[in-house]
Amino acid sequence: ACTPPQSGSGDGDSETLTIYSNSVSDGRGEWLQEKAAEAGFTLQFVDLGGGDIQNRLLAEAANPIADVVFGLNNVYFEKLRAAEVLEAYSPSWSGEVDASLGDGEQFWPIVREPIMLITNDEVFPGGEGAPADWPELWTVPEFEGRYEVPTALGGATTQMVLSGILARFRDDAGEHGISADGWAQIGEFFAKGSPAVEGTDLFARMAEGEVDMGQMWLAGKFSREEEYGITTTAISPEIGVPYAVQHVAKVAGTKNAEAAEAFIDWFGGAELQAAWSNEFFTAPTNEVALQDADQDAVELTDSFTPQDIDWTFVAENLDGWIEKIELDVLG
Amino acid sequence: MAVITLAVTAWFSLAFLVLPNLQLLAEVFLADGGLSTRAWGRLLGSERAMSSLRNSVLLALTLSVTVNVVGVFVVLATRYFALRGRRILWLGYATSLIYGGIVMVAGYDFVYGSSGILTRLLTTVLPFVPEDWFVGYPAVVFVMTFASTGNHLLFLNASMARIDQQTVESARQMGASQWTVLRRVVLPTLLPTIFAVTVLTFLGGLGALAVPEVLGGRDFQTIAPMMLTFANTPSSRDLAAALAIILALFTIAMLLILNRLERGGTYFSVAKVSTQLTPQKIGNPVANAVMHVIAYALLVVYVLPPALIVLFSFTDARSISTGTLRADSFTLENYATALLEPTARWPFVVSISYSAVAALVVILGLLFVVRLVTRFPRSRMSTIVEYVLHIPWVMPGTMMVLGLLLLFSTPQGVVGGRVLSGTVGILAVAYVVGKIPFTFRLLKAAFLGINRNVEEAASLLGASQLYTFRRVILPLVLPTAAAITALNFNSMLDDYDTAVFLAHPFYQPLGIFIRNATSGETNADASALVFVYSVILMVIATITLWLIYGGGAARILRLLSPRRARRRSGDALPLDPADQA
Amino acid sequence: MITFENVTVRFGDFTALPDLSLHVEEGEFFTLLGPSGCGKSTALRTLAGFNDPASGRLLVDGRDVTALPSDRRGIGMVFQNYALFPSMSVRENIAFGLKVAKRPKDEVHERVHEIAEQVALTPAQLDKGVAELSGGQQQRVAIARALVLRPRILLLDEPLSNLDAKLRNQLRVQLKELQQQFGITSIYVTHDQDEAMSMSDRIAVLDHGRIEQVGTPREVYERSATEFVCTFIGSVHRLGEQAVSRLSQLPGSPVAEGLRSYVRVERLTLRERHRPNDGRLVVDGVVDRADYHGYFTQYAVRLGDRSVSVRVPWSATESAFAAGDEVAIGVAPEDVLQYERSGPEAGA
Amino acid sequence: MITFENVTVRFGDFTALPDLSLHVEEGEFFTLLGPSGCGKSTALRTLAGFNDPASGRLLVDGRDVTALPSDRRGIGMVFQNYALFPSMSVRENIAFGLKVAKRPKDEVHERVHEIAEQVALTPAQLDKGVAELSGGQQQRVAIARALVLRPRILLLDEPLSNLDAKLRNQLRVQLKELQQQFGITSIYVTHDQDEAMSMSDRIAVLDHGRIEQVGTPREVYERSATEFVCTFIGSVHRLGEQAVSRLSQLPGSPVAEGLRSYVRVERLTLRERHRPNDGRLVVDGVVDRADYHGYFTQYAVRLGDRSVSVRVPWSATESAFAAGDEVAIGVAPEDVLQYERSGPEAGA
Ligand SMILES: Nc1ncnc2c1ncn2[C@@H]1O[C@H](COP(=O)(O)OP(=O)(O)OP(=O)(O)O)[C@@H](O)[C@H]1O
Ligand SMILES: Nc1ncnc2c1ncn2[C@@H]1O[C@H](COP(=O)(O)OP(=O)(O)OP(=O)(O)O)[C@@H](O)[C@H]1O
Ligand SMILES: [Mg+2]
Ligand SMILES: [Mg+2]
Repeated sequence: ACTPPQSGSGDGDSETLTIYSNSVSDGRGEWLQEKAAEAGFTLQFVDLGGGDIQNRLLAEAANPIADVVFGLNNVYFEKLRAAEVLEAYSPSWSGEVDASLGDGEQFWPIVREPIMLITNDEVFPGGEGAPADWPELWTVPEFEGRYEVPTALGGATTQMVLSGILARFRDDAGEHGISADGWAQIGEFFAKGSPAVEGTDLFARMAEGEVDMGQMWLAGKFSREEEYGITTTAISPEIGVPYAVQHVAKVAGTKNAEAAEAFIDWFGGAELQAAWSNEFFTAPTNEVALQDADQDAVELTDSFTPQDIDWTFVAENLDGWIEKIELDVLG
Repeated sequence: MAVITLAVTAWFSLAFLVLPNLQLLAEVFLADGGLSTRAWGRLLGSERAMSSLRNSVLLALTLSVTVNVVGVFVVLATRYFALRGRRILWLGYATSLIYGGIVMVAGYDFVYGSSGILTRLLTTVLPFVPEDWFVGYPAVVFVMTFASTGNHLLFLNASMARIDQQTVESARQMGASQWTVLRRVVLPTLLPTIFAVTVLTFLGGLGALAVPEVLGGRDFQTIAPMMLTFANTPSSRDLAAALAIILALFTIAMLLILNRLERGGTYFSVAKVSTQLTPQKIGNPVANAVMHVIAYALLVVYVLPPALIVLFSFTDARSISTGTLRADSFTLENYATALLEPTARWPFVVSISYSAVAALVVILGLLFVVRLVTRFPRSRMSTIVEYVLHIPWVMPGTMMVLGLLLLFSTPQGVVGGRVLSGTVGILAVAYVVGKIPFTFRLLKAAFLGINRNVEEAASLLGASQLYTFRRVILPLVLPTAAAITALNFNSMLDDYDTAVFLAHPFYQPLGIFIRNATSGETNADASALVFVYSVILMVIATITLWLIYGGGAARILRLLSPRRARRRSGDALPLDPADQA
Repeated sequence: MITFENVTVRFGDFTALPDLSLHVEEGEFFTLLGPSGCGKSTALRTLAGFNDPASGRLLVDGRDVTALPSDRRGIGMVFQNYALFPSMSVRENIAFGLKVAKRPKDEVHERVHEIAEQVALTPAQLDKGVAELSGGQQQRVAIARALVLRPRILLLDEPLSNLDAKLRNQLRVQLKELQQQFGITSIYVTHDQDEAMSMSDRIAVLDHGRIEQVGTPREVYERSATEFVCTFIGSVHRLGEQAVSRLSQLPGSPVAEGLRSYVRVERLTLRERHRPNDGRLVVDGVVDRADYHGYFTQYAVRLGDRSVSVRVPWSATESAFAAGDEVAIGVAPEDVLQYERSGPEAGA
Repeated sequence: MITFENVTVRFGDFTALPDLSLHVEEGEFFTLLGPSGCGKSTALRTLAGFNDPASGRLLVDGRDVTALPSDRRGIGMVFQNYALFPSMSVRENIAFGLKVAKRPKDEVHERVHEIAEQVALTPAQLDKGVAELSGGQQQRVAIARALVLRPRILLLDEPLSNLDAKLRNQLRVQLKELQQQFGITSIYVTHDQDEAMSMSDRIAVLDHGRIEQVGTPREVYERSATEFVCTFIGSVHRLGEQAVSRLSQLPGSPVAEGLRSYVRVERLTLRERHRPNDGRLVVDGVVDRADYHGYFTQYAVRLGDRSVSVRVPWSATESAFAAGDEVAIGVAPEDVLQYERSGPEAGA
């Protein structure tokens, strides 16, 4: 057991692609490796959270280790792009996706997923009496203390939720591009919520009756409902919900540029994306793949309206928002 | 040898302690060509930051007291006094050494939390007690106190073994009560070790993350989570650095005070030949009974949480989160998932290798450095070395690591013009760096307990520095060195924060693997898996401790080399009370 | 006052004291004398309560203290390895017992200074750490620490072994004075015969944990009960069979034949040859070497193939000899000590 | 062979050795004698390389070793506090140096046993831990550990202080033999005059880190260069002005008036009154106390309001006195030692 299970012959192996991703857990990595092997790629994943991948890529800029990165959302990719970590590449399937989801140059969309507010059906049967949109949480007195608010702001889901709320109060003259009212609102959001408990899942708390609602992403909702034996309903606000769109990109300075490009072409292609969707309940962005994709996943994903968010604006300001929330809002 | 040690220390410190941090600090503070002072204003203006900071300092100070009280008691119960069942007590108290973090909090939650055993008991007997009574400052202090006494158990025990029995006897015989002997004769001799563990405790309090996060409630949040967020947010790193500098000031103040107190004292036995301390009988029957009662009450406090963790690791996520057990709660599925996963073995191999290598390198290297520093305690060189080696304690881990990564992703003259990031070695370097202060501090305490004459005698007999060191000094500091190695090894096994940035793609350690399997962002709720991995880590940690304290290593060594088979009372690690039985 | 009643002390399978019985009177200055490793320290430590006897009882004032913890036996002790408290200054070491006894500050201060002066420690030394003292100074701290408490019973384990003759004499006198002044019952361990002789009321000679003789210094020296005692204390010369036989034939001689016979070297006389013999056995010899010892000279005298050492005190009336001088050694029959052939071979 | 050249050693502001100069010849047995705390150990430790001199040089064989690390000075040492390795058995302690020198196993074994026998350690004791030994046994381990290496230079810091007279004599002889046999240059620290007198080729008397006199034992004893040496070595009696004046008037007397004058106590004669005076000064007195010391008796004799102690060796021809006896003390003028009033007050 003294050689790594997936390595070829070690460092700089031209056959092996090093891929940074936050979406290869839950068996996705193994599945992909297998498929890739059939297609002639040897893959090695570095499986980290979105923020960690971003930080690692930034720090390694001078001597990149990764060849390809995928799975992060717009915000991260915007920041990576700004730091000139990525390299432009137009995949063979670039015409099959809505290029505006990405930047149309360096990173390209593969999967999209809504980030939602879910409510416990036991408390709000069939959504009865549940809030219709996020602001009701802190404006309607009955909900005070009944919804979970995040305490650690590093998570991708949390950042999407915050972006979804704050983006409504864009004011280029305001602090970090947000109006004073926006800051007051977000303050209320945190003040009236029930802080998340580290190590205890939202669903565990809902099962216990400690809270009745909180943030969740699509796939997470279904696996947890099963685990805790409770059913939930996702709110579908008029303004829409933030979509986390996962992208793929080639890392600037990769030593395996050719293989990386070939991989991206294969990975984002209709065939694999459809298979991925069927396997992992996702909605691909590749329009060609949609037909063969898991229709439930696509349908559910499409049942929400995408919130209109300027992701470049978010990427520019998100760090400032988090800093301000940490310092001045939480407490 | 001194010269070589000094040269290596200087090079290593420059390359891996000073430059990376300078690089990072420059990056964060010299943002726009000038020195940025933005961070200070932001922090001072933030009520939350200030109150968190206050809480952290308060916690650190409180723990410095409470942990010493409990820790000293624990050591007395297992090593100093002849209590019944000292071995059991030791094993029970030692459980705090094999687990930590969020799982430990969960363990305490099973006892004291809103649906915990004790809470249910309390609320039945005293209905007015609220379910969530176990929250805030007292709860945090309580849990962290018991969690932090492991250092006492190992290191104070080791120094206790070097006290000259006859000094205790002579004090007794001058009419001093057991209590007076303890307070006036025994404890003062242990001061370097007490100081060292106090520094550890203090830092542990300053950097407390999981416990206050979960148990602190709204009123008692500490600074560490905020620092972590800032350190991970590129544009806010100046805040993290500023906070680090503030904490560093507290730490340096603490170190200065303790170093001052420590200097000039004599902590080795001045007896011609000192006799080893044997456990003292407690004369007063009432005191004896009280001592036993407290000792065993503490045993329950110590053992219940980990016991419940083991128990709950065989249940599903729901039982864990609600703290309730039903007949159908039990499952082996989690273990199956954790152990049968085909790729699961490799991270264990990687982690154990990294931990072992780093633990050995750091202890071996620092043995030389500490010897140098304690040989020339008043030289300027020693002072500088000492403070430089403490850098990793005052920089937040993430920043340290990022500094390394940033610096070494371009060719650096200081390492022969090589690029280190992306190599297998850099993670090992980071591990070594991270363990330096802890190792340094405790080793220093151990060295202060050695009478210089012994070393002199060896050198006159022709022994080289190295030989003297190996055959004379080492056996004397071995108990401490072994304890440090064990703790270092165990603490690196599940490291995530360092590995996340530095791990080579092919050699990713366990921490990353566990985090991936169990993080809140995976689709399935994996809190049950967290328990399973914790239990597996507890098993590894226990094996490590057994190797070192239970005589396991000695047994294995004996098999390997019969020449060393005979163990003298002196080389035996006197930490395990069974040795004295 | 102090009684050892069949006390047995073991370390593992090694029996350090097999069945020791001993009685020390109130106010007595009692000395344990014996070869290194014979169990002197063990006996003291057992009395002080640091070794548990495997069997037997210890009585103090008729009270059984065998099970009493050491701090309640009211015994002071000076340890052979000093057992100073390393983390305390000299002053704190000495004041320790007084502070424990909660004496007022002024008194503590005064008594510490008083005793320090008596053991010749300067005020400057009082504030040093004990590791900064010389060996002899450390020993004096150990003495001061025990004496300052004026215990009723004082155990001293070679308290003067690291001191120079002058200080040693001075402290001997002081110890003895204190002992008499306060009526302290003392048990003293020393390897120094002189000390034992001059200070003790009685001496117990130990060998391998067993008592060979208990008696006054004079008894022990002049009427050594066993061959061991005779050869251990002072220097003796073993007489050959021929010499014994000739001595037994002198008029009025108490010397018997067939026993092991010794004479103390200082009782041997060294004269020029052909002087009158005063009723002694006289043997001719030649001086081999003369070792100057200040107030006496030790001569090695060759008698045929044997060498005998003779200690001649300085005396104005007798002349000194040099190597090569022809001399006569004389032995008076009443100076001969005789023993059954019981013990193992013991040379002079 | 060994030279201290203006060596100064300080501990903080305390100067333990101010400007020490000393020369020891090859093969010499050189003794440092002086009161406790005078700097004897400091001098040895400095030579061994454990104290850095603030100024001055140390030469061995003409080579400057001041900056040489101690393991390369080729010096053996017996430490005053033994400095045994606590984690090793007795055997390992003794074998340490041989193992360092990578001697073959058999040789190590043999030499350890040989030296152990010489210092009277049994094979059973060899396998004990050092803390399990008696004080004297520990000291013997320390001696064995240094001797087993047969160093060219050997420093001995009170190596026999914890041993009984018999063993002490035996080891003295062995030390001296080894020293002569292998031509080991030795510097010996002892507080025992006898030892110093009988073993040394030369003695240096130290006080407060300064050398008072260097000379052969006889020179130091009989022609003490300073008042300090005179009073430190042996026991002296200080003569009153009246006595000195009377002594100076005796026919042919070398005694001068106006100087501090001493006489060694053993040179005082104690007689019944009214016996002829042999050209001595005779003073009448009464015996106060007689302390029996075996081969001599120490008398405290009252002369008016002063008390004088007189040491009378055992002698068959002179009778013993008891307390209350009327006696006469005699002083011969040639036994008087005289000094300028230079040093501080030093009583007899
Ligand atoms: N480490 C030290 N720090 C300060 N002072 C010291 C130190 N070591 C020794 N001294 C002082 O230096 C003086 C000389 O000490 P040294 O040990 O040489 O005496 P010594 O002649 O060997 O006496 P002894 O016969 O009592 O052993 C003493 O007054 C002692 O207090
Ligand atoms: N802790 C121990 N374990 C084993 N044996 C011991 C222990 N302590 C003493 N002994 C042995 O018991 C015997 C008596 O020791 P003790 O210390 O009483 O001798 P002592 O008469 O004081 O000798 P010394 O004059 O050398 O100090 C010695 O042979 C010693 O080796
Ligand atoms: Mg002893
Ligand atoms: Mg000394």
